[in-house]
Amino acid sequence: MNLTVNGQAHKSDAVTLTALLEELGYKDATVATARNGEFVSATSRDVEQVEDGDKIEILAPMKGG
Amino acid sequence: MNLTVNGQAHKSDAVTLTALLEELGYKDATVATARNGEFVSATSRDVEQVEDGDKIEILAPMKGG
Amino acid sequence: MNLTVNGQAHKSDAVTLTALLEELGYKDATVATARNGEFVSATSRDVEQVEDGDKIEILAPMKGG
Amino acid sequence: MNLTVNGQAHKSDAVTLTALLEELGYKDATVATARNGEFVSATSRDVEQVEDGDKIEILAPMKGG
Amino acid sequence: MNDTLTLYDTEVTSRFMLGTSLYPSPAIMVDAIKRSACEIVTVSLRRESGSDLEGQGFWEIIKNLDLKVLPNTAGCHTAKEAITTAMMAREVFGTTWVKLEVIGEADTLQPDVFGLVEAAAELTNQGFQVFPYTTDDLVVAERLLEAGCEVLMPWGAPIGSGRGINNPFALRAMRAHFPNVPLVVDAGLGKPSHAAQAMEMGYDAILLNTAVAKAGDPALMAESFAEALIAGRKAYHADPMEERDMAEPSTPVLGQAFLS
Amino acid sequence: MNDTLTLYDTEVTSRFMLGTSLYPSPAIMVDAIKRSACEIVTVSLRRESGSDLEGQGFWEIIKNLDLKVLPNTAGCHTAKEAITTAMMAREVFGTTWVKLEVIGEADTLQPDVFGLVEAAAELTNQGFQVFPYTTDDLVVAERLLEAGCEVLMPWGAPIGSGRGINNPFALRAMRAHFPNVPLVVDAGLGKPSHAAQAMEMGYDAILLNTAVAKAGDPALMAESFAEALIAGRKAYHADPMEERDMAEPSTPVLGQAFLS
Amino acid sequence: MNDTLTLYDTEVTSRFMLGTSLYPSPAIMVDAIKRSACEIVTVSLRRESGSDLEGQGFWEIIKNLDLKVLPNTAGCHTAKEAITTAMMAREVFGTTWVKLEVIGEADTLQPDVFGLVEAAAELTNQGFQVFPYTTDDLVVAERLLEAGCEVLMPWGAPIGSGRGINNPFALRAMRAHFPNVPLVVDAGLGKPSHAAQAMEMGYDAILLNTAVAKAGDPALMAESFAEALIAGRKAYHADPMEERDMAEPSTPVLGQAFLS
Amino acid sequence: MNDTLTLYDTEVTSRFMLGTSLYPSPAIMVDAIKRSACEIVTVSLRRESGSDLEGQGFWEIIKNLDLKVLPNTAGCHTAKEAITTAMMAREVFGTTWVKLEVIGEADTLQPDVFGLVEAAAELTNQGFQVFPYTTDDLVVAERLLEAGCEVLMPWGAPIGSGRGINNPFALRAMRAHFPNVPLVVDAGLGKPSHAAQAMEMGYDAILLNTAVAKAGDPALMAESFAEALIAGRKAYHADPMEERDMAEPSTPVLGQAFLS
Repeated sequence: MNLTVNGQAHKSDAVTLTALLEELGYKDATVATARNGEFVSATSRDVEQVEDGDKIEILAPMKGG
Repeated sequence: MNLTVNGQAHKSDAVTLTALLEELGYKDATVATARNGEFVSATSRDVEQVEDGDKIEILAPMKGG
Repeated sequence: MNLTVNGQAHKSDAVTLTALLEELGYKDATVATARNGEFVSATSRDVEQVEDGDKIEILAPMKGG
Repeated sequence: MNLTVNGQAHKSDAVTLTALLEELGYKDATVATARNGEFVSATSRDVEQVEDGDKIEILAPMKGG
Repeated sequence: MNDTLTLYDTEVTSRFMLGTSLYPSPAIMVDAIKRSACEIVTVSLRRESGSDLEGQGFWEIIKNLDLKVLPNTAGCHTAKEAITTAMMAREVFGTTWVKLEVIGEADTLQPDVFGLVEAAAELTNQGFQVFPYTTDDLVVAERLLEAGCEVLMPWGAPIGSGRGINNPFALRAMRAHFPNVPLVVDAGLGKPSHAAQAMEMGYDAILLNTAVAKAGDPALMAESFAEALIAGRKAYHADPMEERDMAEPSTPVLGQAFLS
Repeated sequence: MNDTLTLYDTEVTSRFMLGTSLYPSPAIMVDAIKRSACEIVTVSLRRESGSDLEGQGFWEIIKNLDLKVLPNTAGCHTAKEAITTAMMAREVFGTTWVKLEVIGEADTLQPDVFGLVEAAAELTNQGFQVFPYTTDDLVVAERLLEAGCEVLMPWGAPIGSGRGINNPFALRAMRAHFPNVPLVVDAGLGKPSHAAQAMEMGYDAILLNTAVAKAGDPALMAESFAEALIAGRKAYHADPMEERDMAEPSTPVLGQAFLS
Repeated sequence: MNDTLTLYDTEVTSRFMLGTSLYPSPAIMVDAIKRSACEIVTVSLRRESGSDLEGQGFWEIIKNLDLKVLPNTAGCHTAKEAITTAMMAREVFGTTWVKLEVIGEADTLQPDVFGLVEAAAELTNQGFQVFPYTTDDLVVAERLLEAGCEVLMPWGAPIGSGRGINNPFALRAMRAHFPNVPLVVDAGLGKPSHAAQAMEMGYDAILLNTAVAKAGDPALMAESFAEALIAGRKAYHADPMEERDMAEPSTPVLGQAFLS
Repeated sequence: MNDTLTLYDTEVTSRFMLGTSLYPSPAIMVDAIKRSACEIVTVSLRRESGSDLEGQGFWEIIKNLDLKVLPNTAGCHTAKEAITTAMMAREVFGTTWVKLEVIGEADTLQPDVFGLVEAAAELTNQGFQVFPYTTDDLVVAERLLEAGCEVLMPWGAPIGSGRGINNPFALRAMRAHFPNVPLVVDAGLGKPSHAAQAMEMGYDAILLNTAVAKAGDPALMAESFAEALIAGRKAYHADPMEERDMAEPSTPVLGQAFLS
């Protein structure tokens, strides 16, 4: 399955967002997620299916002005 | 029939806008008309019915910045 | 003897500046003096003669910007 | 005789300013002259002696703001 | 130097648009307009009243001047009012031009940019050529262009304030951002030096009224603005020197005499 | 409107005095001077050199223009140097006029007001008609008048900086303080709008050089300044409106339609 | 003097909001934040990357400061992007506050006021407390209030430009127009005197980042801004004198000696 | 940070000098002085009068504050008057310090730079330490230094006008020209932001009176000025960012999410 994760091509077999985060090493990280431009809350990640061609954003706290 | 013409109360029996203009002495004047906030073109005044309670605006060229 | 003291006409028989100050009640005051536009130091007041027509200035500390 | 003419060293045998100007090719030029910082008028140049060590300025009209 | 300005399909030589309001008398207005050499005057629509038919007389005077008229929608506070007014103006004045004003705030008479964009789009659809009175907001300007406007008229300062260009930085940014759109400084200029400044900044034209009409001598002031505009335009073409912090002698240093 | 300016015993129509330095070529200088319509040009004295006699050629060009020349004492740093230079200039240029510069500081080329007043007094005694390049200092100005000057030329900004009027407050105070003395803004103006502003403030004339000579097109810039000056002068006579903080509608509120 | 500021339901004592970006190092950032004595810092969301988990480390540092965080939507160009970003931020940062930025133009980073109003309304509906980064446009401000905003954050100048308040007239008008809405000058301030000026004008708070982070000594500059803000606020309460054109002696004229 | 200022042989920590005139009451004056934390107050000499001996009471109050006093020569219009006044002040106040004012013009209360230089030289010869109230004229400044002054006090604007720094360009030039001379902005400041600006420009201290004394709450305003001064000084040390014309994002662009 071909995904775009944070703008980078990424091959994955993860079925859910939770699985994808685990695969990427972000299991315990403070991150927020979006799938194809729509916010996916932390509580929905277990049930949010990941599909071929998805664009996933995984965002973390960062400096800002 | 009670009208409001240019913000003033006005009693009239004019059936059309053309008749109203004539009644007011604006028959040959260069004016534009609106009825209840909607523009009424010169060519429609003959057929545009005037009804009780109508708000009629009769506007003329004036100085402007 | 007619003097001008701080811009006011003043009749006096004081022979010295010291005497004049005493006469005016400024004996113990913190003041500086000038006679006819020239500074007269405190130590010179005993010997500084006062003459008819003299213009005497007796100045005290005052608010300033 | 060693002169400084317009800031340049210049050897000359000219006795007067008039002679010096002629020597320099400025005979008919519109110029004003100064010798050692003092203005020498055109009418005085025939009689103004030039001496060893003199600083001569020969100025012409020039653009200015 | 051929330096005409094209506003929609109309080519003008004068870059001065003048209002027709606030003059001490119609005669002074006419004199001011003539001496301004302007080719475009702004007019409005107001309620005709009584038996004197003031508007008819005004219109005769304007028609006799044989200039382009640019009707405004002054006083309108909603897109709908402005659109209706524009349609009435088109019929009366016989022009598709409209100076679109949708006023949003009473103290500053600033544009309501929301109503402005809405009305501009609708009027363009209905065949108008819209001259929008707008702010110095670049995003609003983009929206107006998308709505079909081919001219933009940002304010210099509040209408009638005579303050000149309140935010030169913003107007410079606008000029840089839209190099090919005719930009007109509309409102707020008070003195001819303000007009010259606008033209030096590369603005294409000026629209004003109060500064001329309320001057002690309106006709002379009209002439003054006209000349200052032309001067400022020439300066723009002549490519002014850059400002410097330090002085630099104009008279040559070379050849300086030693006279001390 | 008869609006001539009298400088000492000379009446001029143009209020523009133009420098003759820094132009790309003599031909461009002549063109700029002509298009400026100025009646007074500034010149200087520099060392004649070599066989080309550059100064003689320059002088022929200037004489052919048939204008008033105002020789300066640019580059002089002491009263004595300035006085000697002035005497040399009087002989060469055949005029008692002198633009008196006594420079006090290299970065700003600001006047040395002490040397200036001293030189002005001496030159006046020797029959000169002194045009002092001065600051906006009112006390210095008083001293210059006491020294016999009948014209004052305060700077707008450092020579050649093109910054415009650095301290409008001070120049306004000077105008108010000396209502009857011809006042010329000399130095620092960069754009025609600056010149218009000076004239609107009631200044009598402008002297500049760099802003014209260093423009991309000097002749066009000269024309632009000339027109801006005239415009500014007319505005001064036309009595501009007062600035306001709040907006005021130009189009009448009375008779506003109700269309919502 | 009890002079706290209420932003939505939160009362703060410090009127300084500080950004967390652009510092030479995290340690310097922490030092600057501490010395600013601010109670609110702005943060953003960016892509987490690689194995270093930079964002996690940053977040630990911020959490340890125990301050209110105000997440921004920097870099968003549409209402939709900003809304999604805000929702992600709410979850991550555990706050309903959001500094709403919808950027409309790249050179000035000015707000897109259309997208801004749209996003503000939607986010308010979804329970956010919106701090909108906006322009000085009064009509836009009205719309933002109608959309549910209880704070407005007009820009002083383009983000990161350090120019100070580009249009004091407009910001003064905004203060006068909304006497009871908390108004924060956000963006464009470069020096503590700019912050003092904003507070003297009656603004309620300041938000900035670049001017502190890019100073030679960010921590010292943070302290300086903090003090200038407090000074400006006190000046506002102390009711400053009016400006005058003419001088007026401070030392008494009465009792002046006659010594000549 | 040790950042004391040395004025002649005296080292001070506070960079604020405060006048003692124009307060609503002596008690308010004392309060304002205390909250200003200033170490130097200005005073004058005036005619003692009548039996109330007002001056004696004033002097008791000032002495009790245990501060450095800086007597002025306010109201003197000639060097001679100023010199005599200075000698009287030295005796009464027991200090060789004198704030030298030689006033040249009534509307602006500007210095007479000629009398100023003359009096400064004479007073220095007589052992005074002169603090000259001067203009922004660099040549005058040079003369004052040659006359023996080791401090310069240029005006910001006319005394009591509260306008702030009328000509920042000139004051910047003065700072650059005299990097090692203590420079004090004396007169014309109206708001704490003006004081912060002066300190940011690198000025060493501020002297004022009216802006504090005529504020609605003089003591609070004194405190505000004191803090703004300190803030401005810190900003100077912290090396402010440069102004930019274009915007630059503070929040990182790198890692920006794609959410549309």
